Amino acid sequence: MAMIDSTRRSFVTRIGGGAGAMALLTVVPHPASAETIDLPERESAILEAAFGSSVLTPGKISLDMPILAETGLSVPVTFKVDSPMTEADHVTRIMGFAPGNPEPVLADYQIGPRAGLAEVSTRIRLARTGFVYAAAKLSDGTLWGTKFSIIVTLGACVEDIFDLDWQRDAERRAMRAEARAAAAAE
Amino acid sequence: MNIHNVSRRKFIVTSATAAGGMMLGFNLPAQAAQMNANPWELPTDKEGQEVNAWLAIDPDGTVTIRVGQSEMGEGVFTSMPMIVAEELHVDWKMVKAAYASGNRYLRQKAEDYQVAAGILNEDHQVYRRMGTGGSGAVRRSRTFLQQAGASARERLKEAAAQAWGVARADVTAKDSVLSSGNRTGTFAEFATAASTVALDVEPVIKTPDQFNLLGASVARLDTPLKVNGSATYGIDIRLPGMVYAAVRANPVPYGGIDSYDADAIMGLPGVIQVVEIVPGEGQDLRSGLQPAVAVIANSYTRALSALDQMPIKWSATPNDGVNSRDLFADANAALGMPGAISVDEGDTAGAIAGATTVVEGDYQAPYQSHACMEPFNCTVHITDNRADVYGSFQNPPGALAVVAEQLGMDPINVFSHTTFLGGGFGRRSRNDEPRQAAEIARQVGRPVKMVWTREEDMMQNKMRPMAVARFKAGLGPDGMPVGWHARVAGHSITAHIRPERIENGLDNSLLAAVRNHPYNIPNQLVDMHVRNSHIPVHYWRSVNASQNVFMAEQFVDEMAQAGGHDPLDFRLKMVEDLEDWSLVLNTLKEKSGWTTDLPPGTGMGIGISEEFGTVVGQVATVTVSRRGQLTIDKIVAAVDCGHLVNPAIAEGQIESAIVYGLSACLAGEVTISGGQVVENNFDTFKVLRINEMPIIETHWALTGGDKWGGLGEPGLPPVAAAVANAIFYATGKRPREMPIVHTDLSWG
Amino acid sequence: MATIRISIPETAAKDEIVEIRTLISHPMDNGYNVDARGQRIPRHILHTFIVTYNGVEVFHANLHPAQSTNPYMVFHTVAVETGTLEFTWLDDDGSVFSDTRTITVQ
Amino acid sequence: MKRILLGIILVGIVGLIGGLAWAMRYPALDPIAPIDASMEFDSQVVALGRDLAGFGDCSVCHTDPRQGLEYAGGLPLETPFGVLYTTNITPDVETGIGTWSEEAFSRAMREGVDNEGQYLYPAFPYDHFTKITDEDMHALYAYIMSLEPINYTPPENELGFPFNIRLSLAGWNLLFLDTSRWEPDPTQSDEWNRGYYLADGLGHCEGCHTPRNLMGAEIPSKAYDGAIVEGWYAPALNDETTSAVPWTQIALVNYLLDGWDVDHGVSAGPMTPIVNHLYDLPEDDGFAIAKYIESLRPNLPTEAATAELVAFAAEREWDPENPPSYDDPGLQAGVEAFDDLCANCHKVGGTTVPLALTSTVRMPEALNVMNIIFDGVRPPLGARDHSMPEFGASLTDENIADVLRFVRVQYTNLPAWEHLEEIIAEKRENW
Amino acid sequence: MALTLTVNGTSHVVDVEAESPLLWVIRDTIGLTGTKFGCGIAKCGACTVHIDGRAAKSCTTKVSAAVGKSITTIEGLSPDSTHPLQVAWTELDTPQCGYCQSGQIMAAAALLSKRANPSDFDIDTEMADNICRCGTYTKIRAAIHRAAEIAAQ
Repeated sequence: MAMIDSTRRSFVTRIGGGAGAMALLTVVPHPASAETIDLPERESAILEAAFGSSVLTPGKISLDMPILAETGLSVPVTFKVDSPMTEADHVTRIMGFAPGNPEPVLADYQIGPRAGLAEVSTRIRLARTGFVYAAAKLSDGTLWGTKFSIIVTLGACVEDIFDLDWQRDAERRAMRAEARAAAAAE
Repeated sequence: MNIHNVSRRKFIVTSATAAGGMMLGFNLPAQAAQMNANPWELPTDKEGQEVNAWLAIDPDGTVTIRVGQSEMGEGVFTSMPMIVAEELHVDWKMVKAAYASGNRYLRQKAEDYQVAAGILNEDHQVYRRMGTGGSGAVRRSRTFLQQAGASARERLKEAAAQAWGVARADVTAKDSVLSSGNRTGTFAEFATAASTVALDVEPVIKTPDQFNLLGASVARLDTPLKVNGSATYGIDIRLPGMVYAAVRANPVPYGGIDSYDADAIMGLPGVIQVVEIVPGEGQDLRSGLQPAVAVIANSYTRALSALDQMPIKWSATPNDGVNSRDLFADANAALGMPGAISVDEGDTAGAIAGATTVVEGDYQAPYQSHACMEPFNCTVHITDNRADVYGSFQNPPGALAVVAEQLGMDPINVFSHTTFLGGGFGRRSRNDEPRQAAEIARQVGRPVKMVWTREEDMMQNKMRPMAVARFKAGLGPDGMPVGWHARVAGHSITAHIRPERIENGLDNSLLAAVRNHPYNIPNQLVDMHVRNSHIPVHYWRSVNASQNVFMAEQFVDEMAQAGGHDPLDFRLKMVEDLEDWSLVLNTLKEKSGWTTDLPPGTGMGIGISEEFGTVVGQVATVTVSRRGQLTIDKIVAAVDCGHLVNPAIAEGQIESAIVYGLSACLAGEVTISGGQVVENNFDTFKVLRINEMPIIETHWALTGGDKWGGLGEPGLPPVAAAVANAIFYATGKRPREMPIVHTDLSWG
Repeated sequence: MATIRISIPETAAKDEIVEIRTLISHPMDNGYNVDARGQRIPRHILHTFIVTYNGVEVFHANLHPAQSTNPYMVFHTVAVETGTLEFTWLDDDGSVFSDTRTITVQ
Repeated sequence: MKRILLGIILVGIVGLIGGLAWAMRYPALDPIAPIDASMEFDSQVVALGRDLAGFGDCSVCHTDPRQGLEYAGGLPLETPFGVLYTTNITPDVETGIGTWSEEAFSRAMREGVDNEGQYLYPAFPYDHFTKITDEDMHALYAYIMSLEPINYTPPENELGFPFNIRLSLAGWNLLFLDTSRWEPDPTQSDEWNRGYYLADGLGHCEGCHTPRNLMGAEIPSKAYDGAIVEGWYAPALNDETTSAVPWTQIALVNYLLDGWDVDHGVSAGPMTPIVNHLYDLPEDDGFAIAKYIESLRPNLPTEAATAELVAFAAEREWDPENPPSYDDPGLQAGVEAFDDLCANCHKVGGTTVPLALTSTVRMPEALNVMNIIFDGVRPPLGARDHSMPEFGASLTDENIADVLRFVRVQYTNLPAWEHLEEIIAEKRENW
Repeated sequence: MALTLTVNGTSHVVDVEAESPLLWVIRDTIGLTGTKFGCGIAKCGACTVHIDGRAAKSCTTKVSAAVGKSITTIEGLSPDSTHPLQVAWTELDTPQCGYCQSGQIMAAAALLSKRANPSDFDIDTEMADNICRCGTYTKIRAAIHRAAEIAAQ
């Protein structure tokens, strides 16, 4: 592996010569440069219904999960919220979303001060490569969120293998339909 | 079955290279190896200066270009670097290649210049696409590979411009030399500066008319390693302290193990331990771990002979009674029932009911095996919190993910090392085997190389699905179709891998080349049934089109005959509004000397289809003796893939697909009996051999423009139809079933 | 009967935060799988998981089709007093699975 | 081979005495100017000539595969009294027969005398070619004369005294050459007669399948009894045959044209070039030859006897689930050698012909099975997926002897083969 | 037990069972991985080596049968790929995936030693044991003809 210089956007990686020893990599969840975490329409509607609003401030909640999964059938994930979990200041609800799944919601946990630690781990199914979102509602009513990009390899080529052929077919059928309509009009 | 013949009644065979068509001359000297025998390692021992993730420049000017796709014969270790080199303006002789790293693909997002140039977006991984399939290497990577070359070139020019105090526009880059006025410099000199210089605007990539390297048949970079046995394949990996594993699973796929007697073989020479592989609780079978047992020894032959001697009792499975005959009967029964509708244009039933002539035809195709020459294998080496996996991967990130999942490790600490592949054909994009190797390595605690016997490779293969089809068409008074109904019942890959994408029974990929045929027929109805069995299925070269075109294009011939048309003109008439299909058909007509007026026992047949953006038509010339001996004399192919990166490699892919297709339509098949595969080695699984090889001519009929079609697979589907249609003209008999050996072709 | 496995410390210090790990065997058919005929296998999952600590609800999870087969859950609670925790899963088909564990707080 | 040596010596002496008187009988014939065959002969005649040359397998002997120069000769023929090299019969003026008139060609074919009146050795089967009709002879001449002339002089024959004196062959012809013309048998069908003509004339099947007397000539009373030729055993085609299932016309057509039959196995050795020629020739002629050959064996076994042998074959075929085992250590060694190598394909469920049905295993001589183990079987044109790799370099002589003994016992109830060690040693020596 | 094998001119003492297939002794014990495993029943030709100059399928050859004989593998055909077949193979870019090519070249070398100027028919029948799933047969035929030309010069 050749020496790699830092480039602005990509992560800093310092790799020794060849495929040999690797310096520990720091993997920072995707830096949410935006002011808010915006979910796709389907998911934000559910969030609105559950939390009363879909405006999420980035921060406080983190998603710990692998950045790669093969089938996506059993992906370990941990939702963690930075909260003292006291009577006065605690997490009331944590939700997870996967826009790439047939159904949006991944998880929905109601906890309170009795939990002592706002951290829940489980295993979920993910249908395709894309973003996973997590949202937390605190006792003070504030909403926090994060998102994480994960690659699902198996089936990655399932959806796009015939894309060009279906598109070409659609163009042909549309062209023929037009021609037939025009012919009928005369 | 006999193929190719030197005889009075046949065409006189010209010796030497019988490949005609536009084959550019080869005047290139034999090359030294242009990559490391271990293709994942650097080709040179020097620390090249990386200009971007795709290329690094050594002090001596050597440019190492990274290749994202797997080299399994389709020549990506030459065609991908050519694309980068085209824009880089590097001296081609200075180009070497090495695989892109699967681990780095994971950790690094798209580079700035790709995002700035609008080629990739910031959520794409740095190497964008490391799976190899769908004949997508060139067409899906071309843009970002060109951008990688162009942006590097412009950065080199900018570095020189800044050093020489001139405008970048006054600097030219050609054959690794930068020059402005009388000043010159090499790429190597400015590589370091170029890696950090910033450009305000990224260069625009070339259009095909500006290419000068692309389109040339340069010699393959990997050939020198493949003629002296030095190229490393997965099966060749040797690590210090490595042990070997011979594995066997229940011959009935996904069946369990009742019992095995490890003590009976522990004393055999070299045997270290016996490992049982148990799928995790609830581990969905699609994720691949099947119950299996492996013997670990200090050499493969010792592991295998111990495994052969170990008493193993497989448990009964609910599928022990499954056999091909019943599966076909079940699928054929489905043809009588309406299926999930994929295409419904106009009033097909009405059109057929009112037609002058009605034509019907049923067809059938069996499971088919990949039978790559290199049996399955994988090597996994686990150290404290790192794992290295070596193998012939068609989907390196997949292999990496599977090993990480199985070992419960963070993928960041798993490194995949892709070797040369002894054939992939779609089979190696499934990663069940690396998962099995990882599980063995986890239990063994030492680097272990798992190798499957040919029997295991065939019996545990993920097959090309079986399928049956029924066609029905109505012809008008002019003998042209007014209504076309196609119904396919078969084993669905999507239902096996991604069931959630099947909505009310519809899997469009099962209808490839049936739902998207280009014939201009006013009323069309295409529907399908999913008929899966316990036999796992996966992508096979050209996927479902490999059987669908055999069926659909024979039916097009049946319509032509019923309508009193010449089959080629019949097709031309139905695609006269399509430039590419018309060009391919007319090229075929001219180059093959098409005629249906031939003495009995000799016939010409046509088959044409479009897949992955490429149109391929073929005319087969066959001879059948009175007693039914079939000889394939010649296949003429006409191809429109828009543009060519390396014509010689492209022609090799068309010829390769034709041979692979002939193997699958003449005598090769996979039958199921007692729930297990019957043909488990090359004595019963028939493949085309050199003495059965017809003459093959490939002619390019390129329509250019923005068409970039794939080449690895589209050449396969038409051959079965062309041969079957030729047999009809030679004998009057229509082989409705693959393989053709099942049909008695005797005549006269 | 679904097998249930729960790991929870038997004893804990007062107000110590303890980690609880639970696993219950269940196919969790998400309603998007298909049978050999390509027909959807109807949804059949455990939709709710409730944990009470001496009668007080300390953890409430609404499970969705995205939950993997054999639902596995790790969460925490404060060991406020000696007592029994009751773990209850509610199935789409109306059946209820539950188990209890006791914890002694010094 | 020893008996033939003795015979030739005897003939030599007789020939010498009579030869002188006969010498004047064959004058030299005047050479002709080189002819342009395409002008001289009608293309149909040339095509017929090519077919007939196919039936006669002329190119098999008149081509040295090492050179690959078709019809240019140079193929060494091992005979007990030295090595004969086949002649160059391309129409090359200098080294071939470019200057031979049709009369000279016809005389050589019918009476074994070359253009200069010299006697040719009976390794050239003129005793059969004499039966060719004039029309066919003309067509053959037309075809040979339209070949590509190749300037190549085959090596000199290496014959010791007295066999290098061609005159001695006058006596041989006196005793054994019957130049009467071929007559159809009125009691038989046209198809049978066509087969008889092709097999007895051009095909010269008896050349291999009929034992020869001390003087090296075919013994009429033992026609088609089977004989050893060039290290192979040409099996009996008459009632002496040992094949398990009777050779019907269809079975013979499959074997003669495609090189394999489901009840008898694949052709190998010297027979393969012959079936490859027949593969290309008009199928009707193939059917005719098969009809004639079938008639050579009038007394067929009862259906019950055949069924019993077929059942025996099924029962004896190697079953991977429970392989055979023998107490005799030699045979058991054969079982192991067979298991490692042959049982991969020759097994229940395999695609090969059950071994107990194959002619080679049931023959009185082990030569053919041994040769097949050494050299494998090259796929005939008519059965391209029927081939067997060569195992000569993979097995020791002892392994091969073990396998041969085991195969004979396992797949037949026939007497054991003798002197295996000698024939293997001889084969190994000049392999 | 200890056996001595002569491979590509150098002798190796190997401690293997007498009935081990020669293929795996060459690959795993001696470490020459150019000879490939394809089927294990002598039906695909990928394991073809030379034993005393004759082509042999090393997957079904007992190592004991090769003791005392001269074994040649693809690595030993020529020190620097200068054998006419290797030159012709490279010139025509014959390999695609390349896995079967060692066996193809070794079988072709045995053919050329028997027939200096093989016809298409000779090549077809002699090389019918060697399977190529990429279907490079046309190039293989052309390369053998080319190699015969080079050898004749």
